[in-house]
Amino acid sequence: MTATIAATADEAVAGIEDGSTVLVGGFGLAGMPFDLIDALIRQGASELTVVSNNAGNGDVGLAALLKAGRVRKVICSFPRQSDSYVFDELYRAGRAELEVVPQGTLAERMRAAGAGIGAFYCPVGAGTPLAEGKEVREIDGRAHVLEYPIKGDVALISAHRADTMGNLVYRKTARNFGPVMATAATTVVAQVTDIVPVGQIDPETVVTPGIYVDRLVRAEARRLTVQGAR
Amino acid sequence: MTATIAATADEAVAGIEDGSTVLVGGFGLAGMPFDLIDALIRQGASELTVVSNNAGNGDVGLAALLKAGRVRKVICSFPRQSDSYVFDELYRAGRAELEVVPQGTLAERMRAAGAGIGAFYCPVGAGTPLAEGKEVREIDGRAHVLEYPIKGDVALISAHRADTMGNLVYRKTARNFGPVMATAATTVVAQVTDIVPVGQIDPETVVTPGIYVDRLVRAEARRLTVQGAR
Amino acid sequence: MTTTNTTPGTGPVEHTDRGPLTTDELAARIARDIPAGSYVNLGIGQPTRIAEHLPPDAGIVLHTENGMLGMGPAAVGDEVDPDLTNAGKVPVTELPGAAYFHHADSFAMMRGGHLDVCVLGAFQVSHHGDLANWHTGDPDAIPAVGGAMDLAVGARQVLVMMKLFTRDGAPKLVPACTYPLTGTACVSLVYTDHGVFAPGPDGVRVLETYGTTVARLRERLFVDLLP
Amino acid sequence: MTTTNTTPGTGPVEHTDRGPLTTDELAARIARDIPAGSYVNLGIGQPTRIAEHLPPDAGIVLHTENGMLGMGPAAVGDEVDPDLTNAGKVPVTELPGAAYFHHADSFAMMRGGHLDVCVLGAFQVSHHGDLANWHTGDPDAIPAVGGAMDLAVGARQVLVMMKLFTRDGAPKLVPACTYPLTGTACVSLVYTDHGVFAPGPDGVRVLETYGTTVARLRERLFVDLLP
Repeated sequence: MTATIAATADEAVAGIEDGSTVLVGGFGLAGMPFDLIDALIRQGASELTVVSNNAGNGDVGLAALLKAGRVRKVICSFPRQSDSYVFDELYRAGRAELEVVPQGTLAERMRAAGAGIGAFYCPVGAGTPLAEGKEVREIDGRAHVLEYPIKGDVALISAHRADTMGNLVYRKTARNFGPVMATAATTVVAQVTDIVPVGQIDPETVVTPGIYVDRLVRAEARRLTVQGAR
Repeated sequence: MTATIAATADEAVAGIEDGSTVLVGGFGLAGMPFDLIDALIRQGASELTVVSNNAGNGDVGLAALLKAGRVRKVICSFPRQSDSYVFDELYRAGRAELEVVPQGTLAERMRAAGAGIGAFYCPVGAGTPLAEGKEVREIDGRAHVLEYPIKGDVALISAHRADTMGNLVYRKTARNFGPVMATAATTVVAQVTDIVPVGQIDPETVVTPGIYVDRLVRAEARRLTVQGAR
Repeated sequence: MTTTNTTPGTGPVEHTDRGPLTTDELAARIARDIPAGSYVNLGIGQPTRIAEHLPPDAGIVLHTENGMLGMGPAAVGDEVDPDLTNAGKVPVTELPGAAYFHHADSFAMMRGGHLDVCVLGAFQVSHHGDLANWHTGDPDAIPAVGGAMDLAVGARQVLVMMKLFTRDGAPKLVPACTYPLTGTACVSLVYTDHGVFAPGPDGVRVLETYGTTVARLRERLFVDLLP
Repeated sequence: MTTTNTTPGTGPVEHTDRGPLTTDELAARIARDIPAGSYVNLGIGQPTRIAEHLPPDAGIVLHTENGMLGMGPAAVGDEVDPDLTNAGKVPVTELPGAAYFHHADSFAMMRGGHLDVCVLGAFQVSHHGDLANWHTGDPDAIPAVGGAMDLAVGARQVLVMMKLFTRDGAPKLVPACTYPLTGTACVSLVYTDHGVFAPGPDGVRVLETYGTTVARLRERLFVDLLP
């Protein structure tokens, strides 16, 4: 069904249920849907499983969601950062579960969910602790780990521009996980800098077709400070 | 390694060996690399396995390659067309092997080859004759067929425009198999309408990054007649 | 999604004041069941004609598996562009809001369950919703499947558009397909000239009849029509 | 690909007229082995410094796994753009001929073997080329892998840039990694301050030494250095 345009971020995240799996786009600050995360904190859903590359920085965004006690489990590639103290404390206190997934396998598992692939054999991680307990098969003389899809109930992503049908384009490396997560969740919410009339995005350049996008909201102007933190 | 620009289609297809697996782009006329196929016929490699959506139309392109007796096996989704008489005759005479693969599985198997995925479980074809002899596994209550990658020695594709680094953009539905095949072959040869200096393709709109492209050649002007044939 | 105007529980609507549906009427009948705002794939052949009956203001977006959303009507005259065709390789046009993508992305979209509806022709549909539409089983036929199996598995609702009987009068809604299968238990609704049917694990529910009654269909079909 | 200037068969080149390589010299040494026209991923940390030593006219294209080919140097001043960073989340610039893509495509590119070279830091490398660079094994450490395992498996040539010994003097080129593995038998060459090594199924071949000799390295390492 075609995308609806929400008046506010609160409207855009309405209805997210306790216990949901929420895919959260972004890599560092680039592509991080700050408005939607803030709205999710206000919305109040708890016992969430959050799937994202990291587990939050400083006191904002995912870290704030974690600090508010809404997250039961984090599935990510790289929780440990110089300023990931919120997650670190919760994890050490046994109050947040963690599943570490190699970054590319994380992306590929979400792609599989979006692409109707039941499982796939992946060479990454074979022979390492991250393959423990997983099925391994030798294909063409190389060990492969069987990986299953990660499907979200909701995806919260950030894009550069949308048209009113929900077609999205991104900007530079802020593209990162957005296009993949948009395919992998039941309800996809995108915050965008700009919403333009249909026909104003060149069909050759659409990165996420509107079919994947359920709700759009204009992002609030926000001055991001770029940090070199990993 | 960065792309080289061939002066002629003959130069672009030089070195293709007997017995190679050749991925051939295009869907109908759209995206069909006619110059490269013609050059391949002149080049003379034989005992080829051709992977393409169809098995040739009329007397041109793939049909001409088949007619020249160079093809041992065709892997495709839809060989039978109103004007696929060349293939039909060879097949009925037992002079060409055929592996029929569902169209999306054909694309996904090539994607897997390009993406380093060892194999994947796919619901398409389960319970049908095309799953015969294949491993089947139930995942989430649904039967899935185990599918293996299709890797090419060479891919012959057609794109709209390239820059001198080999970055490619396509035009409309002529995009079809090109971007996937470009990831799935050891040597990728693209015929393009236009080769522009580096910097003249917007990095946000590149569909096939130059890393995938080995050889480029300008396409000859050609007046294609559009047919409604399937 | 409302797939029919028939209220569940009220039993089939028998249109006996008219004959069977013509192909054009059948296309219009199916078009009526496609909700506004849907993403839809219309299979090659007769289902293509459904497009002519979709209300232009309903915001229904057509997918063509060769790599496009927002497909417009067939191209005429100068609109014809060899680089822009549908899955049947017929030149088409592009509507505002269209998007192009490659084959792997297009079939990922389909297989991943993102299309609301696809409409396919069929040789046979079983009472449990198995579909046979790619191969006659003739040993001399050259097998060719195209995107049929991908579509059968992928769309949220797979609708079939077909005549209920072959030219020889044999039913095409059958207890078990005798032709090679395209997919198993994948068909949601079967739209035919004589009626609309919902196959399922328990058998076939009749939603509507045209120019006939459930009772008469019971005599001609070898499948259990649920009361 | 010529990975070293050392002609095979001539044995290791012992640079005894100088001390071990500085980090900067090591970066330059690795840069010298990267062929013109290569597609290269430089891991987070010290390998990033190799970029400064690549000849600008060699047409080497840098990949960053967060979704870009054609990455330029670190951004300064007004060039800083929050939407354009490298895998270490440091603001970078874009070179002509760049391309952006999403994470699944980026790691498909990596896993599919399309990158010619990647250079990674390491805690340990085994004599068979096993790599440990993601986890110290400290039970109190929070595990975090990022793209390390994907890179270790994907690039055609995985080069390691590391000091040969820890601050405590323990060798990092070892018979078997004691830290948790990142990948098995994946390292092609190990570039260190004291020498360049080629691990393999038969053991370690020494290609060059800096400020030391093969004989002296034999005394300090517990791996078999092939003659």
